[in-house]
Amino acid sequence: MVSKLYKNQLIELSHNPYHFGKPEDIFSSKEVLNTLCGDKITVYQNGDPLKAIELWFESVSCIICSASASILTKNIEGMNLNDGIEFMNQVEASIKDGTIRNNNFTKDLNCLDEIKNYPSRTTCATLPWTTAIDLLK
Amino acid sequence: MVSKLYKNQLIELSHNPYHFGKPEDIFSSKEVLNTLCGDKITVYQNGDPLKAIELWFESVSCIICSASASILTKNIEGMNLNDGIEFMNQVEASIKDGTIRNNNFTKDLNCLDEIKNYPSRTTCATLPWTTAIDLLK
Amino acid sequence: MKAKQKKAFERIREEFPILDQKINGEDLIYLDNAASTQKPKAVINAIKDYYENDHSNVHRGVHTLSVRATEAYENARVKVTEFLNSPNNHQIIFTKGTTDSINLIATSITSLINENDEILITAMEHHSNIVPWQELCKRTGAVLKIIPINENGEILIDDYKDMVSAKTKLISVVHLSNTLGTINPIEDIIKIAKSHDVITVIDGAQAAGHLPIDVQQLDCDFYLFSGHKIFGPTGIGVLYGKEEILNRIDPYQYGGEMILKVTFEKTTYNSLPHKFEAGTPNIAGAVGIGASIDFINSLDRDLCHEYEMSLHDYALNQLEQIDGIRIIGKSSHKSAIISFVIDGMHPHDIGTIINQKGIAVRTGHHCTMPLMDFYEIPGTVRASFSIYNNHSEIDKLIDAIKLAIKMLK
Amino acid sequence: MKAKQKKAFERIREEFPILDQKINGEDLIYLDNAASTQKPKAVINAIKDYYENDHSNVHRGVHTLSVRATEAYENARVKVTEFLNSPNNHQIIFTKGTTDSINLIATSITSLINENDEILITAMEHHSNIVPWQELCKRTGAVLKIIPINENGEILIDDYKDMVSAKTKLISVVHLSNTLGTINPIEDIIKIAKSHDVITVIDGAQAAGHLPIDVQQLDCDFYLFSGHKIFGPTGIGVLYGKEEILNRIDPYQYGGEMILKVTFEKTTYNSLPHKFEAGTPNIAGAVGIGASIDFINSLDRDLCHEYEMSLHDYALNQLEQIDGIRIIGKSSHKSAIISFVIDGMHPHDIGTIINQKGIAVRTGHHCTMPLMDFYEIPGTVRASFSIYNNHSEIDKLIDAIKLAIKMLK
Ligand SMILES: Cc1ncc(COP(=O)(O)O)c(C=O)c1O
Ligand SMILES: Cc1ncc(COP(=O)(O)O)c(C=O)c1O
Repeated sequence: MVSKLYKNQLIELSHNPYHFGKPEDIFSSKEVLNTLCGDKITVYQNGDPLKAIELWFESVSCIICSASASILTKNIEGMNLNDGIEFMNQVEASIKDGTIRNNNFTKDLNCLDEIKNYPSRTTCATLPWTTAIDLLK
Repeated sequence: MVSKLYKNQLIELSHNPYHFGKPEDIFSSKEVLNTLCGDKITVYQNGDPLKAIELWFESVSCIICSASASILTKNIEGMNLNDGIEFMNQVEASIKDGTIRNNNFTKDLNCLDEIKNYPSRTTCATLPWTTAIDLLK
Repeated sequence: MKAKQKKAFERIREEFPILDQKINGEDLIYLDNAASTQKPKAVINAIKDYYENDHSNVHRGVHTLSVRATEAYENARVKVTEFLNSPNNHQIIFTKGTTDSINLIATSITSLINENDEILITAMEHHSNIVPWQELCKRTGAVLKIIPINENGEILIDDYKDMVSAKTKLISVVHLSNTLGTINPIEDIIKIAKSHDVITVIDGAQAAGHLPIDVQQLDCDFYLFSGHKIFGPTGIGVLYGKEEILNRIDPYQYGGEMILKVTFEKTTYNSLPHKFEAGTPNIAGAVGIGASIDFINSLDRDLCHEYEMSLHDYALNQLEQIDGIRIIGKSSHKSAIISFVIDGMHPHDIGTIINQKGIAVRTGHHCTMPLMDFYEIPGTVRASFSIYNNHSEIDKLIDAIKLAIKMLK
Repeated sequence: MKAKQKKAFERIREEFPILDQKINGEDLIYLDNAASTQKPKAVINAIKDYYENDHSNVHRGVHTLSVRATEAYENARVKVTEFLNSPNNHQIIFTKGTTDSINLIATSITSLINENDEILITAMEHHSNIVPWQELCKRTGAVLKIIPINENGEILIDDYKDMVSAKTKLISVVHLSNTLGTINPIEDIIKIAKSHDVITVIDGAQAAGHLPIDVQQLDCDFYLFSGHKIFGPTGIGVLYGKEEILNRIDPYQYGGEMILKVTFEKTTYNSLPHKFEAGTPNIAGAVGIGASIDFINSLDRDLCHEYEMSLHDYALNQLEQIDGIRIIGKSSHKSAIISFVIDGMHPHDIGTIINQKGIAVRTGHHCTMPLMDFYEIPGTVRASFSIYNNHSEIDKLIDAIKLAIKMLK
């Protein structure tokens, strides 16, 4: 059922996304288009790149993409570079495989699990993660 | 039946075509390829263009085309320009329509009648006529 | 429209096997007809029959199957000739689709275009009618100019008149906009172009299935459309061109069929239409497009248009009552396509939710990104209607949209 | 070949509905397989099923039919990937056919070719593998060189070695000659080319249906073939390319699908394979070629080859006993294609007469005019065999040829 995908939690997140907007001390940024629909997301790395990761984002995008970006910026906060990249790679792969729940991610990632039933929307969910990986690598 | 098409008369004609070869006093000539198969025919106008028509031909072609060319050079011989072109236009149209027998052509043209049952071969029969019309016009 | 006539359209629906299925447990409601139409049995069977009885390679063959395949292929050309009222069969070129047709023109015409020549398109074109011209301009140094539109989605004809000049070499315009539903006044546009000796290209991808086309009356130089949008198969399209210009432009692809004689030193090209049809053609595709034209000819086209517009009006009326909705494309001369956005909601989310109710609409930029930029939106939800749709499907569409709004609020 | 195995091939014949018919009152004997193969039920039904259940436009759509159509289309790509052992799905581009594939390469590679660069082809190429290169040479000032063949119809490899040099930019060679039946030693040809950094293009139009292809083992840059010659539909073909070179060459056609972002100022292209697939693709065609690959995979390909060659040998043996016959193409490494001429008789006349007996052979130049010039003949009669042919059909072919000779003498 589609209501499983569009859970309140996801919609809430997309309405009040975490770290949405341009941060003050941009170290680097990456803008990417969703090849599927032309939607746009920009991920910003804020502050000293040698310190713990802090990401922000701006996007013109659907709920799935915005919520996924919000989950990303929230979860990655404070990780170091290597852990952060490993984590993002894991999440990206798990969204594609539909194995989010099989991992020991924090609970707020579970709302990305249902996307496995919507193959045309997978990219919407993975886009923030692939963009951030590209940005930080 | 295919034996109706490949009548002895037609095969004979193709083996001993009338006015086959380069004439001595070429006034003009036209070489044309059969778009269907790449076969080639050259029609020559011999002698004084103000006098009665005399056509010759050379070809690398199938029996249908060679015999048809032979019938052409034989029948056109001695006509004046206007009559000749009218005659050739009539024959060409009749081959295409399959109405050779409905016209008052000389009997030797009748062997081109059967071609109507072989749409892939129509061009083989009409090629000498269209080439000659182009040449004389 | 009379009840009896509406009833007739119910019977048409039965011609389309695909429509008789459930999606997510609900009856399929297919409102994505501007992207691609569904196929009636007659088209599917024509393709099947062709392969089961007559297939062979065309032209050049003397055996019976080859003759039959050639006849099947060339008969399809005759059908297209009549469909467009082309003066000749050989002015009909079979291509892969509208995109292929436009690329053919934009490439083959290269040698006729000079630096600083101007090429006009409009602000509402499909990417297929933008990018090939951008590339032509890159190659030749010509300049691409964009005829503006108004908020309603109508071409500004006065601006167009001002833009057209001795420098203008070619104009390419969509007949019926796939995003806005606007039917452009191409008769006027062509007339103005002709008075300046401008080559006219009409993108009929959307129009051919909905409006009667008469290329001689239109007097355009080129007219293009795709099989898959007129109830025909994928992989086949049409390019109509005036004889004089088809003879003047270069071949597009090279190979078998399009040659008269090949030596390693020199190659002579074949006459129309073969000059533009290199290689083994899509024979079954041509047979299919022929069958789709027969299907269209079996219908009362005026009545079809009236029926589709009754669906359009019925839907539009209800949509306009929804809070926060904005209709994109309000031309006074429209076809049965409705694009809209809803405040604060992304088209994809709406599309995904209403698909749960079995409803297929298209969401996104519809390959008209510059048009999205003009309206400052990322995309729209687009419902496009065909003769097999009905009024109760629209009621369900409206309900589903309301549900989506509730979920996404 | 064992009788039991032969029997198995009789069953294969039943898979092909078209074969069960009379032509001029006689059983159809289809020996024109090099021009186009017939289609098994599985292929015809796959196309029918697609249109009856899953059709929609692909990509970009979020509704169920669009997802299904996209999956059907992309699954076909996966099947081709495995069929050719391509390292990646995105190295498989769907085209209209071999001719389209070659034109794509010859156009998109233009910017990599300079004046006086040399392009090599062989004396036995199909027009589709000649004319696009002639045109590329015209455009760029490059020089087309022809690798000679011997009387048997074999490439002179030593001459080739002498011709290849630092100037050589590209070589395009047919894998299996449609006229001669010669299977060229493309492994060696590619190795030699690679040692000179020459781009290698293999025309696999005839080979793909008869020989197992492994593009990684071959190490060619491009490999091309057509659906309609491997039991698949018309209007669909394949271009395999190495990733590096596909990224380096320009797009071929412009429009929807192949773009990432379009503004009137600037357009950004999409990644592989989309970069080369502008417009709505031939979705049903892709589904059909996928089904034809499944069909081929269901067969023992070695056994098929052995069976076809047993037909070839059986026919050749009897043909050689006919007075005045001349076999064109006597390579020691051949596929099941036999071309021949008969003294003083035109191939078309022979073809027309044996068609009376229900036999379909191809007659003419087979789109290899320069090869006809080499043999100084206007054309040949060509019998080409497939797995659904049988030995008694060959007996009838021989009888019919003898009859034709009698009639034409
Ligand atoms: C060797 C060869 N190359 C190329 C082609 C062209 O293939 P298509 O006509 O399918 O584009 C053919 C088919 O006739 C062929 O036999
Ligand atoms: C207005 C318009 N032009 C061109 C095209 C391209 O057609 P195709 O994708 O069939 O090549 C389309 C279809 O999407 C269209 O709607």
